[in-house]
Amino acid sequence: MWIEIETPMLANELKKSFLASLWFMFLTFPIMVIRVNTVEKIIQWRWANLFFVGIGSFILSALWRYLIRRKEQGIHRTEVDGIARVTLSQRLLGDRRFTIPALIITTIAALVFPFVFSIYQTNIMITALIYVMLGLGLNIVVGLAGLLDLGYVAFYAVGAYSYALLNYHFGLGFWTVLGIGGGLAAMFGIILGFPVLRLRGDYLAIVTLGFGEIIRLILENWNAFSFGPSGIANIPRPGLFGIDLDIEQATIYVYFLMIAMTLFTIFVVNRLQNSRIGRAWIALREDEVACQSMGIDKRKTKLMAFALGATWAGFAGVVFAAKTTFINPASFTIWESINVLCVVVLGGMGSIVGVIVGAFILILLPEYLRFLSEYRMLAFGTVLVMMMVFRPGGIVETVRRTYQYKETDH
Amino acid sequence: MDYFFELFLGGLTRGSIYALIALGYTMVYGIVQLINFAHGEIYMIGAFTALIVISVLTMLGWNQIAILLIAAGAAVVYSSAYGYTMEKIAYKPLRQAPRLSALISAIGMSLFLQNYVLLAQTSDFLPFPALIPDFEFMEPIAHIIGSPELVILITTTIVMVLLTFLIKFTKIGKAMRATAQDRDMAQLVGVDVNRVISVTFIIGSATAAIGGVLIASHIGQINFYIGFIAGIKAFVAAVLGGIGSIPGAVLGSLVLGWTESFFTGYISSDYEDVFAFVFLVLILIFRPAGILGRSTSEKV
Amino acid sequence: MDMEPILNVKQLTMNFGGLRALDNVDLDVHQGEIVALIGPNGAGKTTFFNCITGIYDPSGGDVLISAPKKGKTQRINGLKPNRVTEKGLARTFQNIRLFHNMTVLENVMIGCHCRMKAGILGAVFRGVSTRREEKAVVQKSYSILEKIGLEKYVNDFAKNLPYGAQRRLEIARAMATDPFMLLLDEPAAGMNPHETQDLDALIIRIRENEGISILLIEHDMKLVMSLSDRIFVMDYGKKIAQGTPAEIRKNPAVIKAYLGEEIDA
Amino acid sequence: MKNRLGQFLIVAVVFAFMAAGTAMAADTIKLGVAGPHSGDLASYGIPTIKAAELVVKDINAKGGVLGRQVELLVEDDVCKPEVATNTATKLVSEGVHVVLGHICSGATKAALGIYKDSNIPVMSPSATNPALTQSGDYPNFFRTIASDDAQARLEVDFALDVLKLKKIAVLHDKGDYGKGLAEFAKAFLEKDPRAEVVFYEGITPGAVDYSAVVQKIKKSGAEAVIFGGYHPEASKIVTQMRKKRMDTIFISDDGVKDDTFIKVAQKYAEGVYATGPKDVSSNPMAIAANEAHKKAYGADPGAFYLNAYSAAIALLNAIEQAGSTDYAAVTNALRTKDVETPLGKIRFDDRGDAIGVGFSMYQVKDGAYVELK
Repeated sequence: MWIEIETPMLANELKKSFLASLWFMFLTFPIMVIRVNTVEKIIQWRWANLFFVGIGSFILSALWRYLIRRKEQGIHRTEVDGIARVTLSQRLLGDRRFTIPALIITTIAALVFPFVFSIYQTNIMITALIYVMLGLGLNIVVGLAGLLDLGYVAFYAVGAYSYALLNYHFGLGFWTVLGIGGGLAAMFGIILGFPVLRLRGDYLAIVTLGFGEIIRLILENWNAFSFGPSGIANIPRPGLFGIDLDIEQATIYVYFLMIAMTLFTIFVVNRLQNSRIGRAWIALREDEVACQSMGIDKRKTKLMAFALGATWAGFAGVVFAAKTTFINPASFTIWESINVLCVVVLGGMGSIVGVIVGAFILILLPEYLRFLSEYRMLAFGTVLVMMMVFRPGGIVETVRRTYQYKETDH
Repeated sequence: MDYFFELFLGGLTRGSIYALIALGYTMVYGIVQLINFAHGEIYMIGAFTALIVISVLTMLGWNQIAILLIAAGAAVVYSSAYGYTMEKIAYKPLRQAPRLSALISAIGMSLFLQNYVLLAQTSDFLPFPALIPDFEFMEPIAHIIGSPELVILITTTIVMVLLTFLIKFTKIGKAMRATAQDRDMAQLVGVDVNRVISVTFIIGSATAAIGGVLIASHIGQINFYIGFIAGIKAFVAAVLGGIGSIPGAVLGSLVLGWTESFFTGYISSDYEDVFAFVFLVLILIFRPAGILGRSTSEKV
Repeated sequence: MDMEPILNVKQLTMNFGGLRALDNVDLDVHQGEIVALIGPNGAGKTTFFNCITGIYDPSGGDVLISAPKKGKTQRINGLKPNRVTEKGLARTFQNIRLFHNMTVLENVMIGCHCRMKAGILGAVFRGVSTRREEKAVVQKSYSILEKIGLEKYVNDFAKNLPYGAQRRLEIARAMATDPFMLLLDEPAAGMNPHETQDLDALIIRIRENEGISILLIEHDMKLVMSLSDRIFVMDYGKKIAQGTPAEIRKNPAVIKAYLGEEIDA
Repeated sequence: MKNRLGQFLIVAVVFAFMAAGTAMAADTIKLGVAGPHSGDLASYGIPTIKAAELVVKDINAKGGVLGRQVELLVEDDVCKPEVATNTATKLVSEGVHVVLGHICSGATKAALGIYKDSNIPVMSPSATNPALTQSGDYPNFFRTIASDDAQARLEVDFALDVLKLKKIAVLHDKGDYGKGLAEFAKAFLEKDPRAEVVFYEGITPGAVDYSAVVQKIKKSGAEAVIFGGYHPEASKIVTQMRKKRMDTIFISDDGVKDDTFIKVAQKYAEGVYATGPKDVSSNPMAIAANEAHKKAYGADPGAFYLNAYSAAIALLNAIEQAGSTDYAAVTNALRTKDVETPLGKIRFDDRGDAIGVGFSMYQVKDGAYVELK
């Protein structure tokens, strides 16, 4: 809808935009206009930038205020009506006329994808699917149980290194290690879970962040164990009954493997979410004290969330190692944890569809934003802020399940 | 014993460097309950602004001391302006939103600012001139503690005392404490919460800028990424001391500095950071709210 | 008739640092009773609840329970809240603590948690027994909502309920844990007279129909006097009186505590 | 629904043919260029693109290779292994014949498997990890830079033969490059009876100070420090050592042989030793290449520019010599035929290392690196 702006208001708007643009010109002046090179002792003046900043911020500030007003009006309307606003995404997801064709199209697209598009596209899609898995796993911890985990990448690393190392030392195959990797990650989840049982919110965040860093630093320093920063190369791709696959076939194989595993993840996570355990997680997120007083074992529930969340990262790690065929600690930095967290929050915490959408946007967008080249991360940061400001609940907000409670009419 | 003493001093310097950044971090957290992930970037912008001003003025052939003062002033003004603007854009619209959303917004801001400086300036390390001269009277002990270290120590102490004074005894400080306790209630009794939060960000950013200039001048080089690394360490230090507590931030920073220094000195620097994090976890197991943090058991 | 009290609190003491919030408080509740705990603000009533339900670990004294049908007396202080709930004591909260972003039905289903068995494998494979259990829990929760009169909200988010309904939902949630005794912390706070009346009837119904005994903290004296079989009065962490509503009404210590010293002077 | 599915399949098949068609119809020689072109390591990758552009422009102007024009396909890998595999598959699916890259060793290792399976020769101007050539895992890999162990060898020999040191501390930055180098240095020192390693540790890059480590070096009584890593850390350590009035000799690597190091450490940089590629400033081809860069881009070339320039020449020359883009023929030509490059006349050994490319020792004298003969 368009908001009517009257003439005195328009003048006011222009004035506000003008002031904003002046402010940003002041703000960006030293860094945008002057470029110093203290090595060569050169100073470059780029006055044109000041002009661009001025024009840009004038337009953006007007747009910004318009969007904020729209958002506030939306909230206001909800309050007046007293009815929770049903978002478009929720409506679509609840409508079978939409979901069934959408599912069919997605299935067909997924099936023909590797045959239609190049191996490069398929490879990116595999990465995106790995992130779907990671996102769904982290969603258990953050989205459902409400435990802010900034060290999720540790479990991913556990999975990846268990495949690389077990294969290197004992020649264990992909399928064997897939189970072991998931199990080991779950174990690490519990190891992390114990000391943080008592911690809340931001304390939890920093400890988990530390845990992630500890794992990475150990992998980096303990050469005898992990081959240190130079990493492990020549990790075999997953085998298919001993058939030798060339790179293209192997990629397609991994792609379908990943599709199957993603479906499996969605299936399991969905079931967990709508079970006794899933409800306990959500209750834990909503109110820890009340949750305990309703007879839920806080420790057990938290540990289960950490373990089950970590398991998926373990699986994803094994696939990652098998797909990349080379791993080193540089792939498991805190930015990776942040990336997965962004997948969850951007997509919509607690929502499976949201996480899937979030993963595709976050992984595919930068890949297809390659034309932006060096402006890529700048754009990414901007998108994160904008998303949160204008849609703090994420792209797809959760729909709570409704139960069939009337067996017989009463 | 000499060795111990030198490690002690090294840890003290390192700790007070962390403290200069952690102070602003903890202050913003205490009042807004937001992990301001981009605080490190404000520190970095302060350092860059100072470097730019210094380069320009040096080229114009100004007097050394005038340059120092103007550069520090510009860094403070610009960092505060960035902090203020950042709050208005990325955090204010999210006051009522889930806290995780605000955290993601902060991460987005951090990424944006890093890349903004990277693109507008350079990805390379730039030499940063030593602003603090080697004092005459420090000469006999210069091999143990240098003049820049001394200045950092003194500045950290002053900033800590000033912040404590500000929060405990001034009118705005009272408003800050009220806002920290209960934002809605503070608003009801006539505290201009928006203004209080803006002022908090401005002061927090100003301390980051002072830190940026001093530390950059001590280390001698900067690039766009220094803020992130320093920010994480300062965050750890603030949590260690009890996030939200001003003396806690300093104590946490010093403890972290000493921990790292002694661990490196007596064991190995290979696992320095691992140890720092393990130490943090241990402290938090026994004191879940940090060393000086009051564990606010929720009212049931 | 079982003569042993189902809840027997002896000399319960709780210290917070130097502050003694509870000082040798005794209290007992018998099967089928409605007992009220009253006292001025800050008397230590909620602390008393917290000590019984495991949220605090009391500094001294005993909390003994004897579930009506099992008959054995157990000491429960120091147990975690969830263990206390499993033993059959369920509570509500003074400051409403519902699971706001869950539906009304789910809130009640959470109450059933500790009476359910399904684990991870059950959740994933959703076998016959799990499905049967889920179905039973949904039915049970729905019937509790009907009893409390909240069935029209069943699929609404808890946070969207009117205030009075939220209070009642807390009671429904607590009932879902199959307690032999309910501890209600100011259930009528913030309710209008009409809602309070309904609450009065509801509490009576719970006792009559479900056989659940009630211990409640309440400031609404009209409600307390009409509902309670017995009343305990606390002030400054000490029990200052106990007796039937008629006795309490006349007790000088109680009058003093409520009206302050100046009346005497 | 069925009808629509049919339409979709038709479109899909058409697309597939088009994709295949474009790959076959081309008759240019495709030279892939991969490396970090964005992000914090971009400054290491971008000079390679410029080198490739200049070489290709030059060769195309002279009629191309085997009479075919050379086409550049430039892809970013941000130095991350997982991105590098995407980059590599993209280049492979676009049908590259040879690849110039990648820049970082980790990314190179991750990508090499993919090129190997597709029989594509790869030449890096900068990946110095020894395993790349020495493990024998990558027969398709070549490089125009000496490997880390050669550098470590030179550092150790210099310390022992020229400086005659007895007690040496080895330090690294825990990174792929620095730690790899330090490990070699340590191993070489331990094998030699003339000196002992009194200290071996890693420091955390980006830390605010290194006083504890410096203190520890002082306590260890080392006469010299061999440091594996980059200049930002090196300048901090050297400055801190000198401020503590330690005159411990500082020997480091190519990552420190950078003018920024001298600018940052200033007076404290004096006397520091660092290894770096042999000085080729008198080679006429190098002079021409640098001139071309200045003319085209108005600035001095960046990191690994000459290595990349030489690699591009070597790759295209090998195709010319082999008479086709056939994998066996091209790799054979690389190994057997000498080629004139800005780095001198080079050829590649069986493992893929360039013969005739090496390192020299430099020392900071009066604020500049000077090659020691």
